Amino acid sequence: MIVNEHCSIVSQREIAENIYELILHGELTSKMNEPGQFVHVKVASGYAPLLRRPLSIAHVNKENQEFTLIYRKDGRGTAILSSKKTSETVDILGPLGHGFPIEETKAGETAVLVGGGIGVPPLYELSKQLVKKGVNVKHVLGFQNHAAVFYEDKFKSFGSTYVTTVDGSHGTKGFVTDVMNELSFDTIYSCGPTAMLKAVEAGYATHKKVYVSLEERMGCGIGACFACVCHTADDPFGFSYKKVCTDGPVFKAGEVVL
Amino acid sequence: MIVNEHCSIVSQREIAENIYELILHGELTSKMNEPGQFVHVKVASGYAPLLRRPLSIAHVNKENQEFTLIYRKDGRGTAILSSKKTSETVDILGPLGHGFPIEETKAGETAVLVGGGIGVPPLYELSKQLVKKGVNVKHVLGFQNHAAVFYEDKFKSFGSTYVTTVDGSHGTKGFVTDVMNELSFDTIYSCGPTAMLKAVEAGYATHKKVYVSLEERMGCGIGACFACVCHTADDPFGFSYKKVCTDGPVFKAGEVVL
Amino acid sequence: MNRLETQLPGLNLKNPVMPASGCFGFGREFGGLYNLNDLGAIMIKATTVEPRFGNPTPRVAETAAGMLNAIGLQNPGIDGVMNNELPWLEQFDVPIIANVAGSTEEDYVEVAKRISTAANVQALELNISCPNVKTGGIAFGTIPEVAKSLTKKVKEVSVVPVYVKLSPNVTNIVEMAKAVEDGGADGLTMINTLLGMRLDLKTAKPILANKTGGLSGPAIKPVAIRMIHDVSQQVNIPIIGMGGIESAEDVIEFFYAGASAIAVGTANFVDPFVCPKIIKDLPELLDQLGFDHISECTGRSWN
Amino acid sequence: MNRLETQLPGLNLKNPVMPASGCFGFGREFGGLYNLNDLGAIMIKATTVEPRFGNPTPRVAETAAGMLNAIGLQNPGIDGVMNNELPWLEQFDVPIIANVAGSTEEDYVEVAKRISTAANVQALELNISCPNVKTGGIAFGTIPEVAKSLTKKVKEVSVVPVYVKLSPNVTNIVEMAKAVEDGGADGLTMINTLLGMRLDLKTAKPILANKTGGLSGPAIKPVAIRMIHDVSQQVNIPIIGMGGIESAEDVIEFFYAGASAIAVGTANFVDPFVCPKIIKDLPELLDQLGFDHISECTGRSWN
Ligand SMILES: Cc1cc2nc3c(=O)[nH]c(=O)nc-3n(C[C@H](O)[C@H](O)[C@H](O)COP(=O)(O)OP(=O)(O)OC[C@H]3O[C@@H](n4cnc5c(N)ncnc54)[C@H](O)[C@@H]3O)c2cc1C
Ligand SMILES: Cc1cc2nc3c(=O)[nH]c(=O)nc-3n(C[C@H](O)[C@H](O)[C@H](O)COP(=O)(O)OP(=O)(O)OC[C@H]3O[C@@H](n4cnc5c(N)ncnc54)[C@H](O)[C@@H]3O)c2cc1C
Ligand SMILES: Cc1cc2nc3c(=O)[nH]c(=O)nc-3n(C[C@H](O)[C@H](O)[C@H](O)COP(=O)(O)O)c2cc1C
Ligand SMILES: Cc1cc2nc3c(=O)[nH]c(=O)nc-3n(C[C@H](O)[C@H](O)[C@H](O)COP(=O)(O)O)c2cc1C
Ligand code: FES
Ligand code: FES
Repeated sequence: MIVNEHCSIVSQREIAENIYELILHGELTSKMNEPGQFVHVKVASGYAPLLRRPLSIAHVNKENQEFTLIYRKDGRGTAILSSKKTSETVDILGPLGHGFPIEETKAGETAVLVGGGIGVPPLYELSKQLVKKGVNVKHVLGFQNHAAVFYEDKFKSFGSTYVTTVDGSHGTKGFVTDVMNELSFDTIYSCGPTAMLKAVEAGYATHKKVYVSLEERMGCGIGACFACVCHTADDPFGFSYKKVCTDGPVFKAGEVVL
Repeated sequence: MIVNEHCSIVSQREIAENIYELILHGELTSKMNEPGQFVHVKVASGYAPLLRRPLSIAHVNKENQEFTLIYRKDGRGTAILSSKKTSETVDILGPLGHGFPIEETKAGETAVLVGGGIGVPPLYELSKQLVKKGVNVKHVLGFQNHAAVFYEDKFKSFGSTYVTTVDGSHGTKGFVTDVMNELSFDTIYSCGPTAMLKAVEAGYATHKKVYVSLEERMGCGIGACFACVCHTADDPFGFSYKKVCTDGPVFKAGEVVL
Repeated sequence: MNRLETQLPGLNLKNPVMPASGCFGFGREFGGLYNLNDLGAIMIKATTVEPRFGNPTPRVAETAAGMLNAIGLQNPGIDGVMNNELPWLEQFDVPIIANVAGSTEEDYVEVAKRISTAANVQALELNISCPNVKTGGIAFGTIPEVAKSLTKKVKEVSVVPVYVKLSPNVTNIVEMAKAVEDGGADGLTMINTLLGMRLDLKTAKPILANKTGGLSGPAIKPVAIRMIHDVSQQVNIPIIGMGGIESAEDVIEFFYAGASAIAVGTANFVDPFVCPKIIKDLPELLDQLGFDHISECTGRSWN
Repeated sequence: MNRLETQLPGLNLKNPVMPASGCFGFGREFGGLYNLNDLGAIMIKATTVEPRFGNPTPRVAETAAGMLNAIGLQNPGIDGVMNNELPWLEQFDVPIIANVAGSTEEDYVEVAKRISTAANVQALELNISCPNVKTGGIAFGTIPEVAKSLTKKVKEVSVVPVYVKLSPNVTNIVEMAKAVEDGGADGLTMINTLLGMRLDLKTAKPILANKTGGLSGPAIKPVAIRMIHDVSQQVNIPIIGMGGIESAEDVIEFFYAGASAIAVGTANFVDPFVCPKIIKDLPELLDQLGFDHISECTGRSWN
């Protein structure tokens, strides 16, 4: 059930360079059941900007009716969002889309959660839910550089956590796939830039349980405008399609053309 | 000298039904020399709305660098302005235009200040300056009804003050011109709806010193766009014109076509 | 009395508010958000003979008070729409206006012929103005004689009234409107999107994969109002107005201009509950303005 | 090296940023706010043979991210401009582009002939696209042959290069551009305003006394970008771009589209200091984007 709610800001702070953690209070937390879902955010009333911004749900606390968004201050919309203060409200539509299938990893099995940059946030709620279920989690988190790293300790509290940076200023220098090759696991859950997802898909083409979360420019976010479609992998030039906003953003690797 | 300054809000309160008094702090007070001038207000950054709103300067306190705007919450722009809170800033361009000529009334002479609705605000600063100069002031202030009346006591502290309301719910029932007819004076300074200004002009056609302040939809507010022109009275269908924003908003009665 | 009830050729509407084509899919998504029976009608997504995937992504870009789209008529084709979408919509007591598109006259005729027989399709909307398809489309929407001929052909085969959707990207909108009226159109819908483009600051290339896209949203409202104002005085068929509507006030402005019903497009993306909200707000606004019935507003700017 | 220096027919510009015609009067007002020498050029208000008062007020109305204007070419006439305005502007080291308007070919020719001889007028801008004048104007801006013929006639008498200002209210902007290029235009300026209208909720009547007006501001930027993108690939004369520019980023987007210089209109009303601000911001933006000279940006979206 999708609802539209003006959620009040519990807190907002910069947790890494240009990366903001925004905690909101809203009744719609009761509907947030799948890690990897997102909300569609109207950062300001009126026309500047007009459209909503999709942001992943990074954490849900149903008891307090609080949920967390973590985003990079990038263009105009996120800049406006980052200037909002406690006591103001944010217009939220959600929860939207289908998240990561936690049922695909059994208690006692091992899942590796692979994130890149602003693809890291939804993995936090996912990790929490997997751990609760008894799954062993490992995290491989890629960032540009040390200043961009966030939530490392939080992830560590759930399981072993490997950080890579492009420039080597923190953790391992290189890409997430370099680290993944050293690990063993039953399931891969991944979210990040398309290039990263492609590398994960290519590197684990024969692996049965690989899930990737996609990004695409959106209009409606609810499946009505056909802005966010991608081809299905079995018909890459045909008519069949999936919508990132409603069929995704999480797909099984090999299901859609990245 | 016109400047553009982001002025911080000292206070804002509703002083009558839908009438707001907004006190701002800004260095541009040092340039506010003629009562009856206005400022051009950008009520919100961005596109909602795009254009500035002209509002008269109701009071200036140069020592504190504070000035007052009094406005009616009317359309979208003034509604947004009314929601602004202390500590926020307002983007002000000004001071603009030419105000009331206080030099036209000598110390010891009597001026009547005639205002209607949201035409009343600039008369407050005018009255203050006239009194300071030693002029006797009388005020005739017209409002829709009792709920719309503001600043009555403040005007009373400068001189005798007659309030009229259209429905008779406060003061005299009727129009400002009804009261004016009972008074004697040397100069008329007037600001309000066009219908009122026309009545004043018509009623005192032979009176030498009548000044009226006009309203017109504006683009630039600084004389560049030609949105706010009016015909001159001596050439009512010709090419000659005055701009309300720079030649006015105050004109000598009979100078322009109302 | 129902103050919003609206009669148009083929359409007996509870109220004159409907989602615009392409901004509501085939209704399923919004059906999960509110009761579709509340709507005056539904304009479904453009249907073509064959299924189409449409353009590559990105397909949308944002602009000041508006957006560009280049979806490219993605749809499951006439078979898919007839078999899977329209039957689902039959559960609702809401007239469907089927948006018909194609690359050739024959395409339009075939889709119109078949889709007009669907149980709940009570009117067609001829999309002669889609800016995002490379072949055909543009001539239909910009050359009066071509538009007239197409309208005629479609009228011959359609068993329901035909509305023609006009493109704003023309020098003389009145001439286009008169041509399709001459061709037998039962009504007009206007306006479709303005052709626009946005470039990426970093890459210097168009943000849309299709390069150009259709501009919609509040930004285009003054253009829509002007065109409806001009056209409504020159034709004798009703107009369903659209272009930037997001509130009951906007609806009244379109009626004043000359519309007899309206459609809401882009605003559905900003607030998916906007259509029922507008329908709820209208009676109170009519009270404020002193109208008994919304139809009294039509054409008030000029008559 | 001056990274902003720009050479165009007749124009040797310190930078490619200038106020657009009608949005800067004859410069006096802004001369009180900043040093006009900072500007690349100044496009002065439209000049006609006879003085004109223009349209009745209200002459402006606000729209989403834009505004409508119907000033109606108010100006003191060619004598007034030659005698009072241009001499005042001579104190600045800034080329003047004189905007020429009229109701007949003869009008245009007469103004062009005389004004092109003024000391500081280094180019003309033929305003064949003013939407707010009842007679004449519209045909010049919408019929290619008429525009071409007018351009030719004006070229014959003008002693400085002639830029033609295109109207966006046409089906085929490329055809118009090619026609005036054929007519001998030295450059194009585009776009002028889109025709629009706003109605008052209470009275139901148009807010503008003239009913319709020209839509300008950020709302029209995507239309301008699309047209400049299309035209710049089809003509061999430079384009001065305009339509919704309010920042250095916007300037670069117009250059990418195909412009070689730009003009700022409506934004001057929102922020009267916007032109010098943009000029100041441009070098840093060029650094960020990795360009040595702004001219490298021209046409990057398509070449
Ligand atoms: C399902 C999903 C989940 C996401 N989750 C997160 C998250 O948790 N944290 C985070 O920082 N970012 C996330 N993103 C990316 C985020 O939506 C964009 O960074 C954001 O929209 C940029 O907006 P802007 O106004 O700052 O940028 P602008 O460039 O000004 O945006 C202009 C337009 O482009 C769209 N856009 C720009 N970049 C992207 C992008 N990368 N993906 C989709 N649309 C884009 C905007 O939504 C807007 O419509 C997610 C994207 C998707 C699709
Ligand atoms: C010189 C001058 C001084 C003024 N001083 C005051 C004052 O001290 N207090 C006060 O309450 N009002 C004053 N006004 C009127 C005030 O400018 C309008 O009430 C205000 O612009 C309405 O804006 P809005 O967004 O609320 O209304 P909207 O109707 O949404 O405005 C739409 C557009 O119309 C313009 N507009 C609407 N009404 C008027 C109007 N009456 N005059 C000029 N433009 C208008 C707006 O500026 C805007 O561009 C003054 C007007 C002028 C010209
Ligand atoms: C994403 C999107 C898709 C559209 N698809 C169609 C379509 O398939 N057929 C059509 O006739 N119009 C289509 N339109 C145009 C709208 O129906 C409408 O005419 C236009 O958007 C103006 O209305 P608005 O400003 O309220 O959006 C589409 C518009 C958008 C934004
Ligand atoms: C108030 C106003 C007056 C204008 N007057 C003229 C004019 O006299 N001649 C002309 O060619 N264009 C005129 N224009 C059009 C502008 O020069 C410019 O082409 C248009 O506004 C688009 O640019 P903008 O969006 O930056 O305003 C006028 C525009 C405005 C807003
Ligand atoms: S964003 Fe509209 S369908 Fe996905
Ligand atoms: S408002 Fe622009 S000239 Fe007066």
